[in-house]
Amino acid sequence: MSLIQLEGVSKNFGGLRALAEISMTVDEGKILGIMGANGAGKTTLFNVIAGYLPPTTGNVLLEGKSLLGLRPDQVCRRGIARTFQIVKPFQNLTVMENLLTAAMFGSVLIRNRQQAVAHCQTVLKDLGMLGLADTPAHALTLSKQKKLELARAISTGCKVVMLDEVMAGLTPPEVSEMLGIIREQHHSRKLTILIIEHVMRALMQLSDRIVVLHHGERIAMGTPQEIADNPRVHEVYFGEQK
Amino acid sequence: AEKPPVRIGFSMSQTGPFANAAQDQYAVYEMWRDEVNARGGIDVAGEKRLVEFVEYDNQSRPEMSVRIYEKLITDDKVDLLIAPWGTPFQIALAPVVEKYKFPVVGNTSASVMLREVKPGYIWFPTAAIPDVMAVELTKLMQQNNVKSVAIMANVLSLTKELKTFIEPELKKAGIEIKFSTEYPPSIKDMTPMLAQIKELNPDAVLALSYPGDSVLYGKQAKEIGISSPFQFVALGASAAFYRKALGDSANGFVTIGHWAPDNPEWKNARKFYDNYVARYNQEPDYLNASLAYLSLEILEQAVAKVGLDKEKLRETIATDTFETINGKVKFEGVQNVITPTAFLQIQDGHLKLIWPDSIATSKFQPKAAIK
Amino acid sequence: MNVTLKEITVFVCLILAFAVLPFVAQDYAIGVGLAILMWLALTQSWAVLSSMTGYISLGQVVFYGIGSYVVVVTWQWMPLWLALIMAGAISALFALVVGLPVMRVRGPYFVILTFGLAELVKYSLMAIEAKMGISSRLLFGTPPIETIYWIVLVLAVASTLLLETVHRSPFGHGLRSLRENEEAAETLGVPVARYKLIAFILSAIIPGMVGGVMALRSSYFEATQAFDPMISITVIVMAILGGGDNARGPLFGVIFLVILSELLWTNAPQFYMIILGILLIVFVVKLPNGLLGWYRNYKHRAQGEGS
Amino acid sequence: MLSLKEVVGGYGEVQIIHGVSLNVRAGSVTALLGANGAGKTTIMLMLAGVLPVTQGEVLFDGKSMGAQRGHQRVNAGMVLVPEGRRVFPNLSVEENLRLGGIVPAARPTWKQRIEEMYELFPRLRERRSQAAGTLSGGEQQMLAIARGLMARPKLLLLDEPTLGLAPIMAQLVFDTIRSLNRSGLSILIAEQDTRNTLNLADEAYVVENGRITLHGSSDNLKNDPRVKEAYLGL
Amino acid sequence: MSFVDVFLSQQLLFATLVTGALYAIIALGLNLVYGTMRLLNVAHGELVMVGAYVGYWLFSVFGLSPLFSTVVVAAFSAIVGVLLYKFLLRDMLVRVDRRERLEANSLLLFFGLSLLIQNIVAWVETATPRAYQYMDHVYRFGDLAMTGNRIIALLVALAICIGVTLFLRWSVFGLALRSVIEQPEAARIVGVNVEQVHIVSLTLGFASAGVAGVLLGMMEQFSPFIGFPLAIAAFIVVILGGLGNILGGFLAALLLGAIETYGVALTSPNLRSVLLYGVFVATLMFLPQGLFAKRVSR
Ligand SMILES: Nc1ncnc2c1ncn2[C@@H]1O[C@H](COP(=O)(O)OP(=O)(O)OP(=O)(O)O)[C@@H](O)[C@H]1O
Ligand SMILES: Nc1ncnc2c1ncn2[C@@H]1O[C@H](COP(=O)(O)OP(=O)(O)OP(=O)(O)O)[C@@H](O)[C@H]1O
Ligand SMILES: CC(C)C[C@H](N)C(=O)O
Ligand SMILES: [Mg+2]
Ligand SMILES: [Mg+2]
Repeated sequence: MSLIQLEGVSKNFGGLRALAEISMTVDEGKILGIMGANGAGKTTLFNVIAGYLPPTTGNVLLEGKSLLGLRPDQVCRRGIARTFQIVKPFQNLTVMENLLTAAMFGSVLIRNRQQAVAHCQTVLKDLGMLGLADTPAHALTLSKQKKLELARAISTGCKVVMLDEVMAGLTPPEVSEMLGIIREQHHSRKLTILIIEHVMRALMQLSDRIVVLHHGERIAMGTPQEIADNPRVHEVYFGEQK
Repeated sequence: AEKPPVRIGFSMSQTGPFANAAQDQYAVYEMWRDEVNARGGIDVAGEKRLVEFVEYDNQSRPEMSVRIYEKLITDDKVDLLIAPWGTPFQIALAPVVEKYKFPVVGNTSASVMLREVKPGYIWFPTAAIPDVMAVELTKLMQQNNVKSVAIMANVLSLTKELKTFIEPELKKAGIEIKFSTEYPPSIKDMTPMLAQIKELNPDAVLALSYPGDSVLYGKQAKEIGISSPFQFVALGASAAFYRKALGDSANGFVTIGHWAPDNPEWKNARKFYDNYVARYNQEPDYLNASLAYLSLEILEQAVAKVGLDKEKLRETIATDTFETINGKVKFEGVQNVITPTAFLQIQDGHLKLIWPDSIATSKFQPKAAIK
Repeated sequence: MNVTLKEITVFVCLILAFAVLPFVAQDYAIGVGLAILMWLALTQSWAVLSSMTGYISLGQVVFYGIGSYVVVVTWQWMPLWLALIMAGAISALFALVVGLPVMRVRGPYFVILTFGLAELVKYSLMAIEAKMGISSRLLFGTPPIETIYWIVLVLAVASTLLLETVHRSPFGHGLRSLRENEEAAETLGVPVARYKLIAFILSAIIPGMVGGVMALRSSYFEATQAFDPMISITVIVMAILGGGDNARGPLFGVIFLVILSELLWTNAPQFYMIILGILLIVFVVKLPNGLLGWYRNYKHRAQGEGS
Repeated sequence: MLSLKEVVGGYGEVQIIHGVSLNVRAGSVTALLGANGAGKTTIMLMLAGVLPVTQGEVLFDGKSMGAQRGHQRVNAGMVLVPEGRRVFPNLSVEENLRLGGIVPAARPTWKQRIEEMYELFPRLRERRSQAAGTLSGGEQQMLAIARGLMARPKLLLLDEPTLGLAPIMAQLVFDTIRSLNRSGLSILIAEQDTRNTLNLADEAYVVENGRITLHGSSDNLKNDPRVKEAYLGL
Repeated sequence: MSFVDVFLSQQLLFATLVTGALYAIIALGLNLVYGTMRLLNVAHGELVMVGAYVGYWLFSVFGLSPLFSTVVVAAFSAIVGVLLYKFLLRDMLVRVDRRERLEANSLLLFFGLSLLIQNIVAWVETATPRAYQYMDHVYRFGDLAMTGNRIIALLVALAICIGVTLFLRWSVFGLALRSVIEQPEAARIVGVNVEQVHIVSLTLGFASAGVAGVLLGMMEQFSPFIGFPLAIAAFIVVILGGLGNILGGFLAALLLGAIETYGVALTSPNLRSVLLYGVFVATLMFLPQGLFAKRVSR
């Protein structure tokens, strides 16, 4: 059975249609890449799934059960975590404290502080951030803050994680490192991943399947190879340059 | 060797919302101290000793005032206490002086609640208790052909009580109540009330107001053009600033007060008045200032007789009759049973006692309509 | 994060010091002690909501006032202990009823809303009382200051423990997260609306009871006193003076301000407000991070030099 | 055009930049390369007057910028497009643009300038009265660049201008930078898309741990093995 | 009075306008300080109070018209604002490590300042209430009666409100101000002179508070302790109209003026404060950003 199912999801902002009748499914343990031009509706899609915005029409299901009407914290408890494209760290808390929130309130729900700290330490270690545990979040560079977003999302103990441009602003070697991390987490934690990226190399290498949005509509869906060969995608996304 | 000065303690609303009202009383306290010291000091059972104040600001908060008196008694160990300003403060003081058996003569408080205070160590010389005032005021109006009234009352204790007691009196006297309402102390604009009163055109308007809103009433009644011949404002109009704030339009207002300087039978009344004017360059408040001064006179006379012993002082204050600027004063229970309840009117910029006839210095004059 | 032995010792010593005070001092000193304990109970409770969540309430007095009313109205016919429990319960109930819509409002809007709410309750009660012909009340047979002192001591200790417990619990961690960023906290599973409501209710109970006992301090009662907005402001000023979000900040702030103003009004009665005003301004300039911030800095430096 | 001499600075007591010297020649594109946390953004913020320069000297057009505050630097022609966009979230797109041109030097040509920006990024015209905070990430990035151009700068400081832009938009931004440069604008750019950046730049500096560790023409750097490994991922 | 009478009464309309205009101008000053810089100026009422006293002194000692005093008071308040900024506020506003506690520290600072001002005035002038008569001739037009000073206060307050609104709408300053409200750091980056914006709004805010004080003193009695309720009224207006939204503030002030007259005329004066605070609380519960919040389209 597919883990996540979208049925005709639309979202309007006033007169603007940011999502138009999006239907799709994501199978358990798969990585779905999402691409599309700026303003195509990618982040909006995450917002709808996460319970952040109510869809104008349509339904979102997790394991066959509707998520409609759930608040973001309830969605998170069901096992869907996310990162924010425009980062929202807890500025005055340390990196560890940032993660503790996730561990104490996310779907793992570890209420014992010692255990929660241990849980977060493994996450930090996996992401190579152990050294930053006691740094306050506001002292991190933007790209470190993005990594913090990722660590925080994983720390909730989620089944599904939605990553919104976590690789933006990384140098190519850093992208490679991040790819390794995500793959590793994907395997070790059996995560289902939805990932938005403009870094094509990353998306092509990671995704099992890719869906392409354009002006809120789904214009293509398929394996990375199929998407790479799709002329429509070329036209709206890459421009003349290949 | 020189005897140490007599230390007299009190708390005063020097800051906060009541500070403006408490100033007259405070001015009298200071004047009295200087007068006494100029005479060589206070007579303590035959021995003259200088007077020294120990005073603290209560920030207009009664519970702060309670703490201050506890400190004055137990920490500063003062010889005598005098009263803070106002009903809330003096009532709150009662249990403290009861506990320490320390007599205090109250002054600027007025409320029927005072009678519920357990008699013992505190007394209230005021003659402006609302239930009696209600009766007297009704008589005064009847005598001056008032057939209909409009009442607007501040919900603070004194004026609220006055309203409660006067309404049945008016009905008994056959005076029609055309309009009756209450308003909160925070009032900023009386136009809605006054517009209605103007339309009803009653013979009398009773503005049962506190000092702040008394000025507001005066200004807005003039603007809207209230032309009732009998207009009463409860508190504040007995103070000098009221006439300063309103000028000619203050003339004709009737107000609460049972003292005036020109009654020849009140021995030191004129002297008190003159000294006050000389010192402060303005008239004393005929209500609060005179009450404050007479409470000091009572204390002074009692101390002259029995000295500083608390029990003897209590005994003396509770049983003796005192000669004051407001005539004779004698307490039964907590109350002064001699001074009559009375009213003042502003006439040509001066305050005149117009009721009761026994002490009146002038006759009621209808308030002139404003051009 | 764990409670150290030193902290417990200091805390117990402090309680003992306050506990012996009534036996060794006269009324004035007991009054000062009572003032410290009362403000401590109010400020620690305030911190449970405001320091933890960043929702600065300027209406803490509303609970104090409601509690006062409950005790005053039931004074003649209900035993004090029961009245106090009712005072706490009714304050909490009030918080529960208005909590959801109130806690939706954020930032400066919340600050002024809470102020307005307290005033609204005050004036509504006054209007109702005026309708019933009451404007103030006399209370007969109020308990001696020592009794009041003991009750407030218990409340002050309780509120300190409450704040510390919240501070160390997962609940407190959730509150701190939502203070930093409500949206992010929510996506990480913190039930933001519910937590804010619970914090609001927790911050209401003890002030309700404090208001209840303190109403008995004076035999004269009226609504304007029980709902005096200066109480709310004083609480905030003390918390800011202290700084931080654990129980130590208010403790510093309260003791500092009470003793300072006590020294000032007894020694310079004419000018103490002016001096206090100047000192507050100097304080902001010199110690912008509160007493706790200054203390930490000081300790930090001392350690730095030592090593 | 711009030269930094042994510049030192950071956040409060934390020193991040430990003596950086670099030059941007008039009419050139100069690139700052470096890993995460190297200090590129810190340098940019110091140039814009947001962070203080505690030691060393910044010369712009031959004048020392030490005492010049942020707005004076903008007025003199040095404008930053900050990392993380920093748009005014509750103001409309158009108001954001007008603010970009608020310095006296740019004010007379406001209207015309806004039209030019709309030509450059038609998406912004479509969203002109939308609150900037509700734009998509990429749209906000376009707005930040357009806002920076509004002031008619002589020197544009770009901190990761293509972050979060789709390839087609990123290409547009690079093209735009190139044509702006052709028409005389000097540019200092920090960017992670090292390949495209080096193709565009005349000169480049590599920053590591708050120090310059490598400097040269971009053609040279493209072939430098250290750069290849660390920043091109080859 | 019947329902219809109430609404037709010119007297009530006039009262609404005067009350509303006074609220508007008092709140205007606070909005420029709190709305734009988040300085929790709890001493705002004291500035108004000082304005009233200065007007009184100039009138009773030198016989100067309060209208002239408004200019003196405005200049004086503005200078105080600049000094305050230079010596106390700039650090709080500009230093990054201080901004975090800006609201807390400014509350403490202004609270200290309000104690200071109140008590210095009380010390110099005593707490005795003051009032004076200026232009208190009553003009009658049919059923409508107005004292000269209330007409003048209305006109001056209106002129200032309109002037400031136009200034903020049509000058660059208005836009710069909004950018500083939103994100001071980004404002600096685009070239806004942030300190200048701070100083201008602070001086404008202080000056209008002073002028409001002179107008108030012309009409009502005052004492050193009237400040707090005035500050509260101003906070209510500012929040109701939306923080930093000057025009919204004026409309909110008028609304409160209307409640205070029409609301009271239709119910009971005893309900005045219940109505005022009731409307305020209810509004915020439904519209958490005030009456005129910009609603982001959803
Ligand atoms: N609250 C809102 N009100 C109005 N329009 C909105 C709102 N939120 C998003 N939009 C619009 O919806 C469109 C889709 O936005 P979304 O953030 O989903 O884009 P995106 O695909 O994530 O783009 P990017 O790659 O640039 O991040 C954009 O054009 C944006 O301007
Ligand atoms: N507010 C702050 N307080 C303290 N240190 C900070 C702060 N902001 C950044 N830093 C530190 O400054 C150093 C340099 O950061 P900077 O943002 O300049 O790097 P960068 O080269 O721009 O990196 P990136 O490519 O990730 O944007 C980092 O080590 C970071 O941790
Ligand atoms: C003026 C006094 C006779 C009344 C007193 N001030 C009171 O508050 O009630
Ligand atoms: Mg996006
Ligand atoms: Mg950077």
